[in-house]
Order: sequence, then C-alpha cells, then structure tokens
Amino acid sequence: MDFASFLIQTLNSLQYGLLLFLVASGLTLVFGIMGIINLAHGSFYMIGAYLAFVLTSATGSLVLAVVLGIPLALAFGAFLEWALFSHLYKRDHLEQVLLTYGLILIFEQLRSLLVGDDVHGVAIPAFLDASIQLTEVMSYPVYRLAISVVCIVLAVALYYVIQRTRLGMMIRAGNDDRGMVEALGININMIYRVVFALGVALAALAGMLAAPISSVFPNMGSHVLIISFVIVVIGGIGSVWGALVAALIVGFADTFGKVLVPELSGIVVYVVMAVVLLWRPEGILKKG
Amino acid sequence: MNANASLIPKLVALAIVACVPLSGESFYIEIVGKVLVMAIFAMSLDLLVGFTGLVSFGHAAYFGIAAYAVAILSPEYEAASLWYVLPASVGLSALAAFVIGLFVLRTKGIYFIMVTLAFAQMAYFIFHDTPLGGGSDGKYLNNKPSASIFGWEPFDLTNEVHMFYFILAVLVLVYLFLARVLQSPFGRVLVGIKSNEHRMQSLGYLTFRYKLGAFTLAGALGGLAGFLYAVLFGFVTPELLSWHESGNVLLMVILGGMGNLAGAIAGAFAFEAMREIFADITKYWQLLMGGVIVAVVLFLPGGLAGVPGRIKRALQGGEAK
Amino acid sequence: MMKSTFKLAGNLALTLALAAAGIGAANAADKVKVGLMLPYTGTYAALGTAITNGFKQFVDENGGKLGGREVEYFTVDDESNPAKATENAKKLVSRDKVDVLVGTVHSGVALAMAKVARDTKTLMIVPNAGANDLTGPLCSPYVFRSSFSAWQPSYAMGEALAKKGIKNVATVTWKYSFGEESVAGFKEAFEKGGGKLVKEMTLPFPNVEFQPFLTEIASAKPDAVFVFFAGAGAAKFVADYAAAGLKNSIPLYGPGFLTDGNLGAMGGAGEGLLTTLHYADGLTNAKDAAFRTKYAQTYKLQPDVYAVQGYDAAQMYEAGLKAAGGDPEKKEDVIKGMESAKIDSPRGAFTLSKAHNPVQDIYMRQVKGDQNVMLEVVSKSLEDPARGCKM
Amino acid sequence: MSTTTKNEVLLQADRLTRRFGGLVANQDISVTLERQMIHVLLGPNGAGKSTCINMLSGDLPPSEGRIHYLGKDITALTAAQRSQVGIGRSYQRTNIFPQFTVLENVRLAAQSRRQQPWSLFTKAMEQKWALDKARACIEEAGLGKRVDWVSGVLSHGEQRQLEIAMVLSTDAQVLLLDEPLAGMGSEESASMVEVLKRLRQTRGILLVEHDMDAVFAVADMITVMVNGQLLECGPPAQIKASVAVQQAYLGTEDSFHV
Repeated sequence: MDFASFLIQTLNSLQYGLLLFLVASGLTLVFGIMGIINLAHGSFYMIGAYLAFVLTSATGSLVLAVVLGIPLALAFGAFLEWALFSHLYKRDHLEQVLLTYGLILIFEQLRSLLVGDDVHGVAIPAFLDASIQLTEVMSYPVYRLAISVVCIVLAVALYYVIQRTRLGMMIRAGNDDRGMVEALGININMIYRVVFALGVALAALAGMLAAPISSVFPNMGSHVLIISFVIVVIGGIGSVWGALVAALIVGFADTFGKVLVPELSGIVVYVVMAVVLLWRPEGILKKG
Repeated sequence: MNANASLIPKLVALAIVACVPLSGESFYIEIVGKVLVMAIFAMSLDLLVGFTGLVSFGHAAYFGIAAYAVAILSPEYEAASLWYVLPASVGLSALAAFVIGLFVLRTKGIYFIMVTLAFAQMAYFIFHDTPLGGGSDGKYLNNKPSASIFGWEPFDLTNEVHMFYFILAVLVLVYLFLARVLQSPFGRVLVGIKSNEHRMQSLGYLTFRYKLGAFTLAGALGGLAGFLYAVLFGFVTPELLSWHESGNVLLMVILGGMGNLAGAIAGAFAFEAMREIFADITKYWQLLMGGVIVAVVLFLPGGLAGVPGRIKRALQGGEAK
Repeated sequence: MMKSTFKLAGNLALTLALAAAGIGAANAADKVKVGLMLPYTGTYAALGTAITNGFKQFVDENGGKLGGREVEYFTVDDESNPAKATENAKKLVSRDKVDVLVGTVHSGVALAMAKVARDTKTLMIVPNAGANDLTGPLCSPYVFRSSFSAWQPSYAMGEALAKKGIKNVATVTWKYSFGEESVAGFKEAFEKGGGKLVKEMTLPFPNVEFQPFLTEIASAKPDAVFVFFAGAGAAKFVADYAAAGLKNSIPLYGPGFLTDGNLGAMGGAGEGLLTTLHYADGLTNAKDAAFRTKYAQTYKLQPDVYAVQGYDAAQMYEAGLKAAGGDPEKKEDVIKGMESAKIDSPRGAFTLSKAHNPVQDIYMRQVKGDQNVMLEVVSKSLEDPARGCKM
Repeated sequence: MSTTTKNEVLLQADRLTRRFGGLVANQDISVTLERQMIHVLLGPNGAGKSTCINMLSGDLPPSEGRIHYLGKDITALTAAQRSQVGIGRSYQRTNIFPQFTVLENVRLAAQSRRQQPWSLFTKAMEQKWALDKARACIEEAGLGKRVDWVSGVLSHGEQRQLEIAMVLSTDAQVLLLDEPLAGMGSEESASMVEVLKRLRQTRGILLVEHDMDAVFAVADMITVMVNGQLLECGPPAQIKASVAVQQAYLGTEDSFHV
C-alpha cells in the first residue's frame, strides 16, 4: 500500500467509524441508562431511512425530511416507551430483549405493507452533491465528509449533555438503580422516556443520513444491528465515549481488514472483540 | 411431592406424540420430529437460562456447529457410522461452548446477553464466509449416518419412522438426564448460582467453573439437537447459527416458562404451532407472530407454564368473593 | 314418522358423503397442483411477487389451465431463510402433495428444496436462484431451471471484455457462493481470451462499506472493473463508484443484477453502464411486446427479468404436461417433454441443456434512463458447462 | 483443622488500605483474631467497617497491606478460595437462597466442602454426610425447629441464624459476621448472643456490630474505627475507659444505638 492509499484508507476508516458511532450511540445510551438491549434498534434505523425516502419524495429535500423526521422519531420513541417498555422495567432483561425481538417482526411487516419491498434511492441534497479530487482518478464525495461532520457535532453534543446537564448527571451517576435516582429527586419515568425517545431518534437520524449512500431497502436494519452490538460490547456498557472509540476501532479494523487480510475480513471485527474482552471483560470504557 | 400427579399428563403427552407415526403421513412425522428436535434444543438452553441464570443469546451457534460437523464429517457417497459422527459432532459443540464460555462467562447480566450474541455471530460468519461448510449456500448431508454395529443394524435412520422414534428416545433421555443432573450436587449449585451467585462464592464455590460446566453441557446438548436436525433434514446452512434462531429458541423457553424442562418442550410445540398456523392463515404472519411475542412478554410473564396457575388463582379469587 | 325422519336423514347424509367423495375424486383427477415456494417477506419479497405474477400470467393466458387442467396453487413464504427451507418444501410436497415445486430466489433455499425434490422425486422448477451447483454436481432429473446459472452472464461478460481488447481487470464481489461463482465464470472466459485479473477483492455479505475497495481500485488503476452485486448492495456500489469519480476513468461491468430493479435507487449514477444478462429492455420479439403489455395491464407494474423467469417456468411445465397428455403423474413423460421443449420466452426462444439449465442468448445491455437497453447478443445460445453433473 | 489451641492466631491483617478513586475508605487497619475470641469492629456509620470486613473475606481486594490466615499469606485469594481455607462470612443484608428450604440452604453450604461436580448422577438429597452436617449446624445455630421451612418465610432473626448455620457448615474457623444482630428484637438478640458465645468455644469470631449492650456482653477485644482509621484497639474495659473513643464516638448518646 503506497502512502497516498494509506492516507485515503485512514480517511475511509474514520468516516466509516463515525457513521457506525452514529448508529451505535443510541443503542449504547438506551442500553446503559435503561438496561435494555434493544434489538429493534436496527428497525429504528430502517424506519429512519424510509422516513427519509418518503419525506424526501414528498418535500423534495432531504434536509427538510430530516427536520421533519427527527420530531416524528422522538414522538414515536416516547410513544413506544409509554405503551410498552414502561411496563417492563421491573422484569427480567430477557423479557425486554424478547419484546424488542417481537417489534422487529412487526416493524418489518408494517414497512412492507406501507411502503412495499422495493429498493429505493434518496437524492443527496444539491448543495452537498459534489466531490473533492484526491488522486488523479479518485475523488471523495462531499456528502460523506458532511456526515462525518454531523457525527462529530453529535458526539460533542452528547458529551455536553452527559457532562453538563441534569440528564447527564443521571447518566454518569446512573445505570438502572431507580431507587437512588429517585432519591435525587428526579422523575425517573420522564428520564427514561426522554432517553428512549433520544435513542430512537439517534437511530432514525443515522438511517436518514445514511439513506442517500446506502439506499433504502427491506431488512436494512438487521445489517447494522449486529455491528452496533459489537461496538457496544467493545466500548463498554452505556459508555458513549467507549462507543466512539469502539466505532473508530471497528472502522479501522474493517477497512484495513478488507484490504490487508481479505480472506478473514468477515471475522476481523469479531477477533478484535474477542481480544478486547480478554483484556477487559467489561469493554474498553466501562461506565463508572 | 406431587411428582406422580404431574407424571401422568407427561406420560399421556408422550404417548400421544409416540402415536404420530401411526398416521403414516410423512409430513407430520417429519414436522413433529423437527419440533421434538427443537424441544431438545430448548431444554438445553433452559439449563442455562432457567436454571443457572445465564441468558445466552447465542445458543444457535452450538446447534449449528454440530449440524455442520455431521455434514462435514460424513463422506459424500456413503453413510458415516452414527457411533462416530454423533459423539464427534456433539463433542465439537461442547468444545466450542467451552472455549467461548471462557470468554463470555467473564461477563455478567445484560452484558453477557450481548457478548454471547456477538460470539454466535462470529461462528455464523465462519461458516458463511469460508469454504469449510459450503459457504453461504450450505451443505447437503446426502447419507444419513448408519447405526450398524459390526454388521448388526438396530435401527435405520433413513426410515422416517425409525428416525422419529430415535429423536423421541433422545428427547426422553435428555429430559431424564437433565432432571437427574438438576438433582445432583452440580445441579443444585447451578440453581444456587441463579439465585445468588455472590453468596455461592462466599460459600466457597468457584462459580466460574460451574458456569463453564453448565455452558459446556448446554452447548453439547444444543449440539445434540443440531446433530438430529442435520440428520433429519439432510441439509445445513449458516442460517442455523443466526441470531434469529437463537432468539426463537429463547422464545420457546420463555413461552414454556423458564426453569421448567417440561415447559421448554411445551414451549417448542407452542412456538412451532403458532408459526405454522399463522403462516397458513395469512401472508402477514410475521405481524401476528410479532404481536403474540409482544403480548406474551407483556401479559404472560410466567410463560404458558404460568397459565394454569393464573387460571387457578383467578378461579380461587372468584370463589373467595 | 320418527322412523322415516331418521331414514331421510340417513339418506341425506349418504348422498352428501358420496357427493363429497365424488368432488374429491374429481379434484384429484382434474386439477394440477402447483406449489409456489417464494419469498413474500424480507429482502427478496419484490422478486417473489414478480415471479408469482409472471407464472400466473401465463396460466391466465392459457385459459387458467396447465396441461388442460385447472390449476390449484399452494403458496409458502420461504422468507429467504434456508434454515426453514427443507421444512417448507416438505410442507408442499408431503402435505399438499403438489405436482410441481416452483422456487425460489435465494440459492441456499433453492439447494435445500432441490434436495427435497430429488429425494421425493418431485418435479421442481427454479425460477431464479443461480447457484451453478443446481444444474451442476447436484443436478437431478427432477430439477429444472427457467432462469440462468451464475456462470452464464458472467462468462459472457468475460468473453466480451476480452474481445474488446481489455487486458487488466479488477473484481469485487461479496464473499458468498453466487458472487464467487460469478467471478469464476468471468475469469474463465476473460483469461481464455488473454486478459488478466490484477486484483480479486471480496467482502463479507451483506457488508456494503465499499470505500476501501474503491481506494484500492484507484491505486491499482486497472483497465476495467468487474463486479457482482445485487439488490440494494448493487445500487450502493454503483452510486459509490460514481461518487468516487472512478466511473469516468475506469469502466465498470457486471452481470445484469447490478442494475436490474435498482436504477431508480441509483439516481442516475448507473447511466451508461454495460451489463450482461439473458433479458433486456428493448428486445424486438413480438412475444416480449405482448408479455409486457399484458403484464403492465394486469399488475400495474413494469415486468422485469424475474417476471419473465416466472412466466417461463409456467411455460416449461405446460410443455411437459402436454407431452404427458396432461397427466402430472406421468413424471417420466413430463420430464422428457420439458427436456425437449423449445420455450418461446419473452427473452427470446431457448431450449434446455442436458442438465436442465436454459441454453440461451446473453445480451449486452446499456443503462439509458430507467432502462437496460439491449445493445447486442454477446453470446449466442450459451450453455452452462454443468461441471460435475452426472446425468 | 480440628485441633483447637487457645489463643492461636487465626487471622492477621496488617496495615490494610483501600482506596476508591481518590477516596480512602480504610487506612492502615491492622486486626488480629485469635481462636476462642470474639473481636468486635466498632465505629459510626461510614467508618469503613464494611470495607474492612470485605477485605478480610476477599470480596474486595485491598489496595495495600497483607492478610495472613494461620500464618499463610492469603491476600491474593478470592472470596471462594478463602472460604475453602476456613474463613466464612455472613452479610449485613440477609443473604440466603429464599426459595430453598432451611435444610437446602445449609446443605448447599455443606456441599461446598466436598465438591464433586462430575458426579452428575448422584442425588444431592441422598448425600448423607452433607445432610447430617447441615442438620447439625442448623441445630447449633438454634434453628432446629425450622429445618423444612422455606427460608424466605422465616422471621428476620431466624434468617440471620440461618446465615450462621450456613457459615458453620463450611467448617469455618473464622466467622466474619456483619451485624448479625441488626434488626432483631431483644429476645432474638439475646438468643443470638448465646449462639455466638457457644460458637466462640472452638472458633474465632470477628463481628461488626452496633448494638452496644450486645457488644460489651460478648466482646473479648474491640477495635474502634473512625473515618477509615483505626482509633483504638483493646479489651472492652480499655475501650470503655478510652478518652479518645469517648470523644470520637461514645460521647454522643444517640449513636449508641444506631
């Protein structure tokens, strides 16, 4: 690999890692604060992508679609928390997992009924539809860089929320000790609702932003679900920073794995995970 | 105490199932055979989830590894000996469970669920992406293993009725074996771990070793189910290891009520029956299935096994008034 | 009084029972049972629907009959899940006792079905799945294919590129059987024609992060790139390839699945791409024109290659039944009839090889707007080599 | 194991220190426990008594310092390994298997002394040695009448007794008991004190306790901790007389009976 390629591959890794972070951040947040393994996270990603498709078709602009889509996703998340998850906090983790498993089936079928099973594309907003020449034959799409910027902004915003706000105080003090949090005089039901809605919105946002480059298709959620899980496992329970570090590690492992050890590229990421677990059974940045 | 009282319905159920081949309908013989295989699989998982408190979301890996092992170990044009491929495949699953257990048992609770899922996914990709077992297309097992011992053939697995009773016999043996194991000192420790692992440690139990033992045993029995599946259908695919399969078997355990071996069997029957019936009624069966899963989780925390108790309580409540 | 009521009731019951039995017998004799095992949910749901539509369209054109008999459909959603494939196939074969098994899209599922068909001696027609093995080492008298083998369009592309004088090609595909078989088919023809594969790249299915490969391609600068992708992954690859600016400097080729059904999703990135397939837009035969008009009328959809494959599956079975005098029970005759049939397909007429795979023309097509327009026939009557088939 | 020498040093902790992040929970705590002795750890809430007992039992590794049992360094052993050498503990919050019977709780504890995980076909309930031992320990802890009760329904005091029976059945020579009298009525307390006195005859007991009457009734040695530091260590009379202890702890009346 020559130096120029190496640099571009590094850029690829960073960009992919940041996108993965965007997908995984909502998962780790819900996971860390509510103690729920949300298998339907991939479905929220899928729902986001379809929202982007439907709303972009209707309004003609992805930006507008995102602006409209985020409140919809937040409301949808809050509704699900109210209707379903709020009844299960005292139950076993297992039952919560199965609930989300049931939701995947429901969401996929509803998607099929409402939007059909075709593959769709979403147009990149005109002002981002350009590319930067990197080598004589290769250029880099501006839209990808823009997504990276959004991911960085989001990471900073999450950092701010976690470090500087009351909600963040909970997250840091946090985990699922309801008694302690209630003793602090915080309405935990409201916090859970907000966190879950936020988790859904983050997944949906990831889906909306990824829609123009990944296209929109049935079962797209299950593709990102597992890799998000690996990131959360590597990063450590509920740690947003852990998720960021882990997403970047996975981004690099996947990119360079494909180029350097193509035979093993499917399992490189899992090998990384196994090594991390040997070294730190609770993930790189265990919360607390 | 009321072992005899609960024994009778079990024997009746066993007798009914044993009559299935009398129908002569090969589809039903095979489909019930498959459900029995899934019941064995569910029991093996229940050992972990219901009795040891280890919620594994990657149990399909051990099912799939043994299934692949039979397909790979069997020569292409002749039948392998059952007495070689059976222990070998089950042993491979046990070995995989042992090695993976060394990693995953270092974690606890919700984290354990995720890590088992991730490791199973790794196993999935090994079969999906390497030519080891035919890659993504899967692999045929063209000749079912032969049961002959020095020329004497006690039964013939290519005969669907023999195959059915072979599976049923394995199911009964696994049930009796697990019931016995749970009574043993080892089993009592597992139940203690589920109840309060920390206390078990302070009583001097190296709980990691017991959990590893349980994980390996569950992997081996899950492998036994996978072996039977491969022999029954003669076809293996990476999808057998996918997380959907792990989720399905967890559902069976939940449906039957965790920590109840007979419940796990009932859960397998209920799950498969639901799937069949919904798929027959409508194209949108996934919607129904998803709805049922959500409803069971919300309204039936004890699974189906909890239903009689609920009815009893409701009736008693009524009488009291 | 009482007695006579009983008698009446008894007679009535007897009559009804006889009538029921009569109807049953008539059913068994008159209807031909078709088992459709296709994906109606999941990633390939659209393909399953198109195949079903195509099949039913032919039956309708044929007066609602096959071999002169009414058709009774039994449908199973295979979910493209190989783990349930054997069970699903058995359901159609052993429970519903279908005369012919039609399916499916996913190669893994089709292989499982083919085993059931072979073991139970049930006729099976594969309306899509391209795994070479189906009409290769795993071929069977009972298994036919109305679509293609993975080898066919790729081999044709290899020939065509070699003929064009292209020397160095890089390949990218998913690391799964269909992808690897496609690249192998391409490689065989391309190297025979004097070309050379400078880089063979694979990534795990269904990973769609192609950027590392685009970077590799840009640094290797081959004369051309050959890829196999399908569905959403294909749309993404083509879009990424264009966005990376490679489309202008290094031409991209692939089997037609790269662009079929995906042009909308690519949003113009596919314009001008050359692909090979056994079907195309802008064919000039009358059969195709009629097929398309009818399809669009009936289903309010534009037909695609999958619909054609479904349509031809029905045609093939009709040919077989005709040869057997309309009796699906005469399997030997049905098989012989299908083997010797010349199918008048919308894609152009084809016959079946000894291994039961279509011997068909492969077209070079170019993307123009939302169409894959036929340019030329690059391989006339291309026959899959059916390696490993002992039939 | 069974030879009981009076004043034999069973457990010796030297300068144990435990930090949590920047917080020092225990600093340079040294404790000695001899056979036939009840040694009480005394101190106000937050003094670090639980941290100390957790370090002794192996639930928490010390940041610094060494622990010896019968002269052997056991600092690196886990809780389970320490149980195996002869250190048993009970917990501040009742820590039993509530769905098991009293007998099964104690039998499970007894079983830990002769683990045979490979004998999958032996019925645990037919292992006579474990049952006999469990019954004896239940008797010794004063729970003889409750053998077949489901432990979850026992009274609080009885559950504490059950914990002691469990520890006894592990052949523990050292009993680390974290507030065994907490939440007990006076009658239950008195009978527990009797049990403790009986147990002292052959073992060494380290006790964390708030109940002053009970402490002075049973203690042979008292260590007073304040703010994670060792304030004073000596026989009850010395502690009662200590000005430092009175100032720091005993002086405020309301902390007498916490």
